[in-house]
Amino acid sequence: MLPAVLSGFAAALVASWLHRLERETAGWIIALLPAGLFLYFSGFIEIIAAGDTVAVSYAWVPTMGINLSFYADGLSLLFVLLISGIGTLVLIYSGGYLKGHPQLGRFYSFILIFMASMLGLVLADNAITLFVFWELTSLSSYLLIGFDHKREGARFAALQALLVTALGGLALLAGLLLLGQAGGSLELSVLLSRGELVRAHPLYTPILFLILAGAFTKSAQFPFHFWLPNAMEAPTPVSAYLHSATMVKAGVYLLARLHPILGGTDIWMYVVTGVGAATMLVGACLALRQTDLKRILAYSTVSALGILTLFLGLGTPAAIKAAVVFLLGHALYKGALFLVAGAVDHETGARDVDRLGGLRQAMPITAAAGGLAALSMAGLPPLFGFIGKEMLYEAAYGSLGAALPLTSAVVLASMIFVAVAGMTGFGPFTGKKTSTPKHPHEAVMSLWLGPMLLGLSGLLLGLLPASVGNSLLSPAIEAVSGQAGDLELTLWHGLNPTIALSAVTLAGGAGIYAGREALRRAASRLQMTSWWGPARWYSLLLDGLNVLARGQTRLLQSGYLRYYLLIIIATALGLAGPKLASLGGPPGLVSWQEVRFYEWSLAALILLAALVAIRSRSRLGAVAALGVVGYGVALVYVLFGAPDLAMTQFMVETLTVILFVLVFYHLPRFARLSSGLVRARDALVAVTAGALITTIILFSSNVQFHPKISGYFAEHSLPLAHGRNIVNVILVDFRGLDTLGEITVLAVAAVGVYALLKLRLREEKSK
Amino acid sequence: MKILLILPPLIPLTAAALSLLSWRWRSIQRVLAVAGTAGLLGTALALLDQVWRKGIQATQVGGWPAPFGITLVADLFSAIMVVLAGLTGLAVAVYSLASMDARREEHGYYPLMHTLLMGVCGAFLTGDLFNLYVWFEVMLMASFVLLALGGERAQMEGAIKYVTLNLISSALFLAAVGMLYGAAGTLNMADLARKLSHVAESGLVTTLALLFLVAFGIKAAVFPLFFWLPASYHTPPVAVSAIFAGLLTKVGVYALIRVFTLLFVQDVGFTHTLILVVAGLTMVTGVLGAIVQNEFRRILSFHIISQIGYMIMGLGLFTLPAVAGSVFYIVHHIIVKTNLFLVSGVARRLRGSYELKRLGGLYQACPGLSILFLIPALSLAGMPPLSGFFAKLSLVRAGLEGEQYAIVAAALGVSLLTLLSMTKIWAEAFWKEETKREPKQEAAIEPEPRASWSLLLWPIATLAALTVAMGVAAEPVFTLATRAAEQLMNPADYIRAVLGEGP
Amino acid sequence: METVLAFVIGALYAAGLYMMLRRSIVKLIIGLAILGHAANLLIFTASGLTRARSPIIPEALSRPLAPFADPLPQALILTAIVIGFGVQAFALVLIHRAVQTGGTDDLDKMKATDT
Amino acid sequence: MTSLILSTTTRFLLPLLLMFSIFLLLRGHNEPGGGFVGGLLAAAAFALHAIAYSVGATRRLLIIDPRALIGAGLLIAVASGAAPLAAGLPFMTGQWWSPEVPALGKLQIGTPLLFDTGVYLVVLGVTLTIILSLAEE
Repeated sequence: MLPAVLSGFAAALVASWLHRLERETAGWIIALLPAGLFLYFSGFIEIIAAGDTVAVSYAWVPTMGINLSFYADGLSLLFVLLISGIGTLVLIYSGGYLKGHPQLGRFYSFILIFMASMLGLVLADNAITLFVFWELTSLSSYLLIGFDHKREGARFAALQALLVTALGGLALLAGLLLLGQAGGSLELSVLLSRGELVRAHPLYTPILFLILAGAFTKSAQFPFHFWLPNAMEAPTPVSAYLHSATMVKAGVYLLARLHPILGGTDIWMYVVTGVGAATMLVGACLALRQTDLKRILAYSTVSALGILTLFLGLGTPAAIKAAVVFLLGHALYKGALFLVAGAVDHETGARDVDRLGGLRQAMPITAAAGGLAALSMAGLPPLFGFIGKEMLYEAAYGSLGAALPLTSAVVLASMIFVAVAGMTGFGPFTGKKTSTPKHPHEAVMSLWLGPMLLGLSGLLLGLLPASVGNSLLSPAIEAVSGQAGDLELTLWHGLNPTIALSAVTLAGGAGIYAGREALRRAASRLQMTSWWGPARWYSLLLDGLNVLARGQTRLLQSGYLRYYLLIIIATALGLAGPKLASLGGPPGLVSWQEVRFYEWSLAALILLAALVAIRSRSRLGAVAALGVVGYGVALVYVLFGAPDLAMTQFMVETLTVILFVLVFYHLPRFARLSSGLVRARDALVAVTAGALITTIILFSSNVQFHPKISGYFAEHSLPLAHGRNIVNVILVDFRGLDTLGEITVLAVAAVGVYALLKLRLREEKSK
Repeated sequence: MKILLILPPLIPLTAAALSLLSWRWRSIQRVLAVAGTAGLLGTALALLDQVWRKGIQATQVGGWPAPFGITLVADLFSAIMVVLAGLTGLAVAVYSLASMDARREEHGYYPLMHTLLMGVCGAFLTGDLFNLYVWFEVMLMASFVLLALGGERAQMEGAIKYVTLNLISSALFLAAVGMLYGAAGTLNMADLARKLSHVAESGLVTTLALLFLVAFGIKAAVFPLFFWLPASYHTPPVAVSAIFAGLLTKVGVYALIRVFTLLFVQDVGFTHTLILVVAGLTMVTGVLGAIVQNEFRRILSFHIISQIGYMIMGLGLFTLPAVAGSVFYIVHHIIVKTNLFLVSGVARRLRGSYELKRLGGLYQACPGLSILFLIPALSLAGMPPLSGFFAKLSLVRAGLEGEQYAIVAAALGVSLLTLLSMTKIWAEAFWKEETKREPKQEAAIEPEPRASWSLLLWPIATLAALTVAMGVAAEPVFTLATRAAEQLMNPADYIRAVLGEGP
Repeated sequence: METVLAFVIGALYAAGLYMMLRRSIVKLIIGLAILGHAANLLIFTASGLTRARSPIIPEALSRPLAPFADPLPQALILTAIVIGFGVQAFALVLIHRAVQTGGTDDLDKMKATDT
Repeated sequence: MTSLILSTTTRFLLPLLLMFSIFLLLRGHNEPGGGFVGGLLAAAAFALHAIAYSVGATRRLLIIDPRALIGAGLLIAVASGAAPLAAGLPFMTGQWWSPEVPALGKLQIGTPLLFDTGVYLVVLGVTLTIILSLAEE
């Protein structure tokens, strides 16, 4: 199974090259891969219908408990077949739709990467592996949505989709890791049997919310739904693929997959059902306001995703059955409708439903495919959409507690679906022929094959529901509900309340369709919704982030070196000061009497010189004062037994002063630049820092944990290192490595001085 | 083969000395640049192999027994860092051949690069606190000159801030070493570790630890001590930026990890919690700084800060998996960040600017380069299955296990913002249509030598391949990082390797 | 004397930092130099002072007469002085060039590279 | 600027100062002194020459570029440290010989002295590079 999952990535590597080789037929050739995968995984149907699962596992990062483990049960298999099946059609379609596009080769690669990521996602057993593929779908969809990358709108939409889904992805990652901690394993197949344990865990609520955040953002649930319609910037085959069967269903897949582990609690039911219901209604209402074919379909997809979430939230056996059946039906007709919309757009150059009409003569096959899909979406028998809708009603009607509001909401959404089906599947083909930017012809075969096959399969499944019901959908339902159950799919349920509801739906839907323009006008008066809608929050959030970032950066990275220094000094004081203060009373001071007079004088001299350096208005004065400080320090070395130090200090100080004079002799006097207040503040900070240093020295000079190691040097300097000047012996022998570093520093300094003085690129250029 | 311990600083030094002798012959210096760094990388790999097989290695320089002489020690962490220094050095050396202008080459660029590597390797390998100071200075001095080499105005302004703030750090470090020696009477880190482990006056030790935290914190560019980095990293030629970005702050991080696992573990509840808070703030401020920027290298520079937060997050959590996460993160980051800077240089050469508004059209014109940018950029943002994902994953996981939810939230949030600013570069420099070039722009700031594209692209491609490999085959790197973390968290082995079975 | 020096060192730190906080680039570097002196003196003081006798082994003896000054900090300071000299020389030329290219010694006017 | 007195004095002083600097280098192991101080003194001697004559004259007198002195000094230092590696000893392990030299008696010659000579050369080269470059400014 692993090669099957990864084959898409491998194919992505060669797709571009293949396209260069075979410009005309590359799409057909590449489509062989998903077609092969479809056949390969069809072979699993029998095994899984018999109640078995297929699993493989390879160690990936065992240290972290990450395995490349895959696991196919009914739920995975349903998704896998949709992904590979629709993937085949989409690849063929792309070859026609983007014919002649200079970057078609890259497009194939991205689609293949996307497909492989989806396959990995739905087959993954290990939670981290699942997450890896999850993120890969976000990433490849970013590249696909932004495929038309020269337009700013496409870039914006791609980024929006990526940010929203990645935000949820990060929550998901945290949630999965916590789930692993709570359940003691990262393998989903193991966790499935540990639902009790997880639900009783104190971290259950945070885990649930984190994972739901991931699922809801990915599946465009309210209030994260706004990215999906914007993602219609993508070329139509991408929209068809990502937004009918695959990417946006990943969140639904996750909910279904984790239902046995996390579901069944009150909090699950309220949150998931609530969000699903809100999404269903918001999506349906917003769909009515659109006139762009693809945007209508996009909002109706949002609504459909809401329906799926809603029923997974209910979690009753009937609800789960309904959700799974609806999922399949929706994937088939929505994929077909998107592809039809693309074909219409491709042939006419228009996507506005008000400007399209009467295309059935020019595009009979496309019209037939669109009609089939629309009938299924409208839920008319004998199409598969009808069965799905009936089951939704049944489950809603049968739900305890909230049957009435729930059923009415679902009926309302379904009515709008009927209208949407009319607008997208019938409207463009019926009525008066309109003039369009391009003169319409029937699309080429690669463009009508996909929608036709999808539309026909909706019809076929509607006529023979039992075949697919028993072998494919039953195992899926079992996987979601976590218990065995049987599914008897039939087209005709007899005369019962749901049939009545269907009739009402159809009538209402027809009414909405007829009155759609009036409704749209009414809705456009409510234009303000977009002002407070979540898309607005998104941009507000980004703007706010920018403002915050700008303010913070201006404050911190101000460009003023003295502020940097102040902050650093203040940090050191703020950290070390309190700690030092907490050490207790002042350290015992040594007696002052032992300090000799000349030592007092020396100290005074150093301090005086430092003061002069600060106060001096002339540069030379300041430099001379610095020299005096240096000589004073050298005298300290003389007094306390360090002749080598003193000698070096004297020479270095002299040389430094000479260098200072060489560099500065021609510069003017200091100007007093800071105000008195600033100087007082700086003085306060500086004195505090000095006081801190003094205190630490007083503390540490009274403390001696251990005898020093220097006795060794005195002992061995002469006999082993052949030198009487111990300091020198340390420098060239005991610690010669320090000296090696030291002379390297000197060498580099010399190179630096030389280069700075001799190499002046800007000036050279201006000459 | 104890000689392997001294070679990492010695090879660059020899190469530097020979380059100084052949001052007038640029071609010899160029050969030495590649030979020296390749030799360094080879030695480093041999050293890593030896430490992996035989455990922590130590040698007493000058033959004087520890703790009296200077000890060089290589545990796995050190060895890994030396390998990374060699790798970065080689990549940048090859890249420099094609990107460095002749005038800078004539004025000491290559010897400076060697001494920089020498200082870095010395810092990674030394077992002596004062010797660490010396290596820091070697590295700093070389970086000062590299930063200023060329004498352009922006370079001068950046260099002044860089030099001043780093010298403050050095002065603080030196003072702290002096006081520590005054109190504990030794400089050998293993010896210090042993002596500090049973000390009554832990308050004083903690105060000194805080001084070290500030001193190394400045070098590592953590909040709120990072100012020198964004002020300077975008001013020198790109090869210099790249090696700085890869290595310099990481030496600070290395030092922090070293002293806060080996020496200052008396009051973990205080010091390491403090480090954790600093880590969080560093991540957030860094990434916010990046969001504001509109210039390729400035964005990358602020991200360095942000990533430093991740590296010390593991130290702050102070558990075995967390420290392993830090080690993994460092490995990942050095490779990726160096590479991104190298890519920015190619973009600059193609379009004549680092300003995003003047870039564009690279996706259409150079699909290969686009991939070579996307790999490190997405890795930086922690996208699977690249190295950055596993780096982030291990830290997040360690944070969750340690129930430090705030830092985990920060780490995840910051990775989203990192993604935001990487996609900003992508959208502006690659996706966007090429902007019309102004004629003025053609007059590039540096004189461009004749392009030799393969010299530019090979290092980038190799580093990108490593990024992918570290993700797809994360297990070996993880095992390595975990073993390294085990050594760090159990200093007894380190102390024994240096001092033998002493009291 | 340690106590007196502790105060001297503290004062030198204060003086150095105060000068570094000025806007003039020349004061900045003088401040840095003072800071360097202070750090060296700190090492010298923190490891204990001994009057007069230097760590040199007299002729005909095999080890110095106790008490003698601790040679190790002396060696460390020597290294630090030399390094400081190199850094100082480079920094001097650096600010010289900065003043030349920027046309000012006011640090507040050197902030173009930050934002 | 060149005064006759200064230039004449320098002519005598230069060799004297150089010899003294070498003396400082050699005795450094036993008395205050050493490579660093010696190198500085030698550099001061050449600086004096540069003041007395001209920078160009000093460069001609030196024959080799001071930067080459830096490289050579570093190489000597490295070589002195690396020599014991050949014998399988750690880097910088001191190696000593005590040859009898007529008139001087028994001498102690060792790699640490060689190392200090490297220091001397580096310091000389560095200081000269800095001073001469600045003087040419």
